[in-house]
Parts: sequence; C-alpha cells; structure tokens
Amino acid sequence: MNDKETKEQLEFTHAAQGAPDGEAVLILDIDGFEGPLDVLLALARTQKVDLKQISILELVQQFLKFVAEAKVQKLEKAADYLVMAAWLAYLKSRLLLPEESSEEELSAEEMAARLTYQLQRLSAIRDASARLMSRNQLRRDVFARGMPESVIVTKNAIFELSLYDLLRVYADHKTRNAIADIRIHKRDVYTLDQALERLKGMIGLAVDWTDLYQFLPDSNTGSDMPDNMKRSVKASLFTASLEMARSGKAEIVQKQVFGPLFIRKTDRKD
Amino acid sequence: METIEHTRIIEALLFASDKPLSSIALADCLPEEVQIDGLLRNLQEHYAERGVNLVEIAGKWMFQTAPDLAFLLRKEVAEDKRLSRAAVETLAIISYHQPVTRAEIEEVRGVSLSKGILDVLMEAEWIKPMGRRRTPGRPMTYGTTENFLVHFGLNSIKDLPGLSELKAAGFLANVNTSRLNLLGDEKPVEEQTELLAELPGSAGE
Amino acid sequence: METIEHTRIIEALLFASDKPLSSIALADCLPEEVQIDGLLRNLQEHYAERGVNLVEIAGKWMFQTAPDLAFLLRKEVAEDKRLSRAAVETLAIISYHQPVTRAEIEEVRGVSLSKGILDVLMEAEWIKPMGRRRTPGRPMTYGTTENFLVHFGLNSIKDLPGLSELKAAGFLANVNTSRLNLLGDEKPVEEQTELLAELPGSAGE
Repeated sequence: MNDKETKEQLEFTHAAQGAPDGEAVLILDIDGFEGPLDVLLALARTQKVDLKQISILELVQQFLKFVAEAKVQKLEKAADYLVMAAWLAYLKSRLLLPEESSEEELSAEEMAARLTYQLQRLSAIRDASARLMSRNQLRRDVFARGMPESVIVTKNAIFELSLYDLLRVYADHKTRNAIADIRIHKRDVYTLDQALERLKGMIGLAVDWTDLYQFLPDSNTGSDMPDNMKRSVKASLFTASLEMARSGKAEIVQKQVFGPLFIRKTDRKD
Repeated sequence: METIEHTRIIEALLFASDKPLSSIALADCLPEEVQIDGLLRNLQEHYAERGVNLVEIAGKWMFQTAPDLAFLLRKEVAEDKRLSRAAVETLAIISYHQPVTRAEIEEVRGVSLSKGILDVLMEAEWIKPMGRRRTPGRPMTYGTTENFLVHFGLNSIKDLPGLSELKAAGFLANVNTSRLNLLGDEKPVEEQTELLAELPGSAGE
Repeated sequence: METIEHTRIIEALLFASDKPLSSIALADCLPEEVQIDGLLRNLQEHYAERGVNLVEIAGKWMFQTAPDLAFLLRKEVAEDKRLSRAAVETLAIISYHQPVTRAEIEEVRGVSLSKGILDVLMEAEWIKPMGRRRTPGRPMTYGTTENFLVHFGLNSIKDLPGLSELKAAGFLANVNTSRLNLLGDEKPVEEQTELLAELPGSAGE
C-alpha cells in the first residue's frame, strides 16, 4: 500500500471526522472517502438516489462546509469534490431546463441515468465485496493441516543433457573466447533525416490531406524491401511527420483509433 | 475391502497436504480403475459432521477445519493482515469483472487507483495479470488466482457470492472507461475493434 | 452430545496445529470438566484403521499418516531438470580440463561461478571432488564421474572429441585452432588421494 496515499487518506478521514456532527450528510460514511463517486454515493443514499430530487443548494453548502472543515491539504482532493459539485449543479440545471435538441451531447436524462447506474453499480459491488470478505477465509476461519507431511518427496532429478548439447556449449564457449574477427555490420535503417527530407519534398505536391503512407518510398525500392527496413521506413516517416507538425510545417490528423494518419502542409502566410 | 484401502490412501494424501489436490493428482496414486469421485464423496460424507471437513475448492479437494469452530481456532493465528477498504473493493471488482483493466477498476470505483493496491493483492497471490486487451494501449488485464479461490473457499469464480444478482442487474456489463470524465462531455470512444491486426508496425510481435 | 462437540474441537485443534499438542494445551480450549484423555483415546480409536492415525509422541498428540501408507508420501518423483547454460558450460570445462579448481573454471569462463552450479552438477552425479591441489590454499579440484561417462555413452574421458574433431564436426566455426589450447593445459601435480574410495557424489545412498 502506498504510504503516501494511506497517510493522505488518514489525514483526510481524520479531518473529516473532526467536523462537528449534525446535519452534515458527509459525515455519515466517513471511513472511506476517496473521491467523487464515494461522496456522491453517500449523498445519493441519503437522498434516495433520484438526482432530480437532490437539492443542489444543500449539496453545495454541504460541500463547502465539508471542504472547509476538512481543511483539505491536498488541493487536488478538494478539486475532486468541487468538480463533482459543479457537475451536479450542471446536471441539475440541465434536468430543470427544457431539453434542447442537440445531437452532440447526451441528454440530461441520459447523463443522470448513467450516473445513477454508476452509483448503483458501486453500491452493488460494495455489497458484494462485503459478502466476499464475510466468507470463511482460510487461516482466519478455517484452517488447513498445520503440519503438512506432503513433501517428503524424494525428487529423483533426471537431468536432461545430451552429449551434443555438452559439446555444442563447449564449442560455443571456445568460439566466444577465441580471438576472432569481429565485424559490426552496418544496420540498414532509414534515417530520420532521410525521412524528413523526403517528406518535406513531397508534401508540397499533395494538395489536400494525404495518407502518410502514400509517402512511403516503396515505389522505387519495390516490395522486395526487407521487413525490418519497411518498419524502419515507417517509423522514420512517422517521426518525421511528428517533427514537421511540431515545427508547424504540417498538420496531422487521425480520425479513428489505429486509422490512417493524414498529413497536409500548413499554408502559413508569414 | 479394496475400497477401504483406496479410501485410506485418498484420506492420507489429502490429510498430509495443506493445499487442495485435484482428483487427477490423487488418481495418480491409485490403480487406474478406481472410481475416485465416488470415494471422495463418501469421504466427504464421513467427515461432514466432524471437526475437520473435506471440501471441494477451486475444483480440487482439501481437508479444512469445520467453519463453525472458527471461533476457537482464530486465536491460534495471530497475523491477520487487514486489507484497506480500497484494496477490498478493488479485489471485489477484479473478481467480479475479470478480466478487468486498471482503467475499468478506476471507472467502477470512481477514483484513481494507487499503485500499491494491486501490488498488495498480487503479493497476497489473490490476483494475477491475465494478458493484455486488444484495445489501444494494450492495457494489462487482471483476474483472480487459484489461491484466491482457496482462500475464500470457492470452487470457481462462478460461485462468487451475489454474482447472479449483479449480472441480472446489469452491473457486470462492460465497463465503459470513457465515462470516467464526469465533467467533460466527451463522447465515448467508438468501436475499438481489432484494428490492431492490420497495423503492421505496432506492438505486434 | 457434548462429547461429540468436544471431540470435534480436539480434532480441529490437532489438525490445524503446526506442532504436537499436549492434553493440557488442548484442555485450555475446552470446558474444565471435560475428561480430555478419554476423548483422545476415543479419537485415537476412531482413526486407528483410517489413512491417518492419531498418535501420542512424548506425551503430545498429533495426526500422522498411517505407517503402512507412508510409502505414498515418500513417492519418488522423477523430475526432468534442465541445466542452465552456465551449468552446461561448467560441466564441459570440467570434463575437458579435469582435474580443475573452481578458480580455474572461473578463469576459463571469464565469469565467477555461482555456488549453485557445482551443486547441481554434483546432484546430477556428473562431477565429484578429486582431491586438493598442492598449491597455496589447497583448493579442491573437480572431475567427472563414472556416471558422467555412462550418461554420455563414453568409454573414457579420452573419448571426448578433441578440438580438431570438434571443428571437423562443425562445432567450431571460424576459429583458428592453433590459438586454442584444448586438453593441453599443463596441470600442477595432483594430490590424488583416496579418490575413488570416498566418491561422495557417485553411487551414493
């Protein structure tokens, strides 16, 4: 367990418990607060989950009170809660306002339904985890044989080794230790410089978005290029495209995950 | 007569072991024609009312002290490493949702997962990596181990408490991790199909 | 009725304990009036014919596999073991350079020798200590066993192919044989004492 986080949690819990008892809903489920869903779950429980019924005003007040009294030292923790409060307020407003027809966004009902689902799921998994932990656990409730006798097994190890292997290894060893000519082969790679040059030269020719792979130099080299070279070319070309995008000479777009990369020249008029 | 002898052998083997043994492993020590399952059932019955029971766990067989005597024995064993609530919840999510990715665990819990939690669960040998998912980033998935089943006295993960209820309520449907962002109105990522296959240069091999 | 319950408790305690328990220790877990010795005798009787017996040893009680079934637990398991490459290389060097000291092996291999390697080779009964060398520190030398010859189907250690033969067989590529000294290392005089007599590793046990 991450020490730092544990400590954080402890501090947080401690601080929260320091808050005066009373109507503050957040105190109710204080022993395990970790983040937005947790708090929301506690709230949802007390306010019967129906998000439409949640009083945003009360909610916000509770949050403010909670955050203030908890003296949350970690800003990001506090931010978590604020984010959720803001989100709830937003959701509430969406629920209250007449629905706009927008294809882009989920309707407020859908969002609320989703959130409700998430809350119920978390609650259900918690119940399940409680049931799991309340099962008879080995070495806690039930016990295995305390003095197992099993492994007086005499293992007759049969070592697998052929004479061939023995000689092979010895020869390899000798070869390794012999003074031998060492040649380091030049590795065939398509360098980044080559790729950059190629891309810069060709991108001007393309008018519109072009699949990056169109620039692959396989037209001249042919398909007999070895696989590792092909890979090298692709990698370098891709890196070159990133480099060009970074320096503002080109734009890249990918419309779907693992989809083709399209590139086009930036028409900068400077 | 023979049956008694075979039963004795099974009894001795199981009694001597502190881990569950499969009926296949037991059969290795017996003549081929022995109907081992029947003998195991008889043995189980013989021990049903005793202080030690024969239980079927993780698809294997094991002697254990009777659960109702837990109160007596508990003091014998001191160490009871308590898991944090976060760890317990994470374990539950992994066991019910497996194989499940880290992001999915975070989505269900609504908070990010500190690295230490998975470590603790792995150290306890309750969870293990289950291979990578074929989605972008090829995230590692996690699932439970045999040790988990043994510890919680389950014959298989199908026997997890409340599994059918959770399933019926739709809570074990695929977790959509893109929902994590509560504020942002980002649309869920669509169709993460097996595009990986056609990506020549990517992570493959 | 009570008796059954008390017997169950004793049974569970003895089963789960990691050491034999005295009747006094058992009594601690039971109501004062319980006649524990009687229960233990009954329990002993119950298990007398089973695969597991309750035995009294030095005034303490424990479950034990029935003596006639002990053979089950001493099962000889043939286990295929693979040698690490380092072990094979070490074996090869010992066989070609014997008798050879640990330090010489390390010098030839250019890396230090982990302790386990010689142990494994001795466990395999392929090498054995060959007496100490008359040099400072009197280091132990190692050589191959008869078992080694049998395993590899060799009549004597001289049957191991020499360097030129290895080369002819294609084992050695691009190596100038003249640069290698194989089998040609001169060795200091050996103090080959009661060599074959003591043979700790070979036919043993």
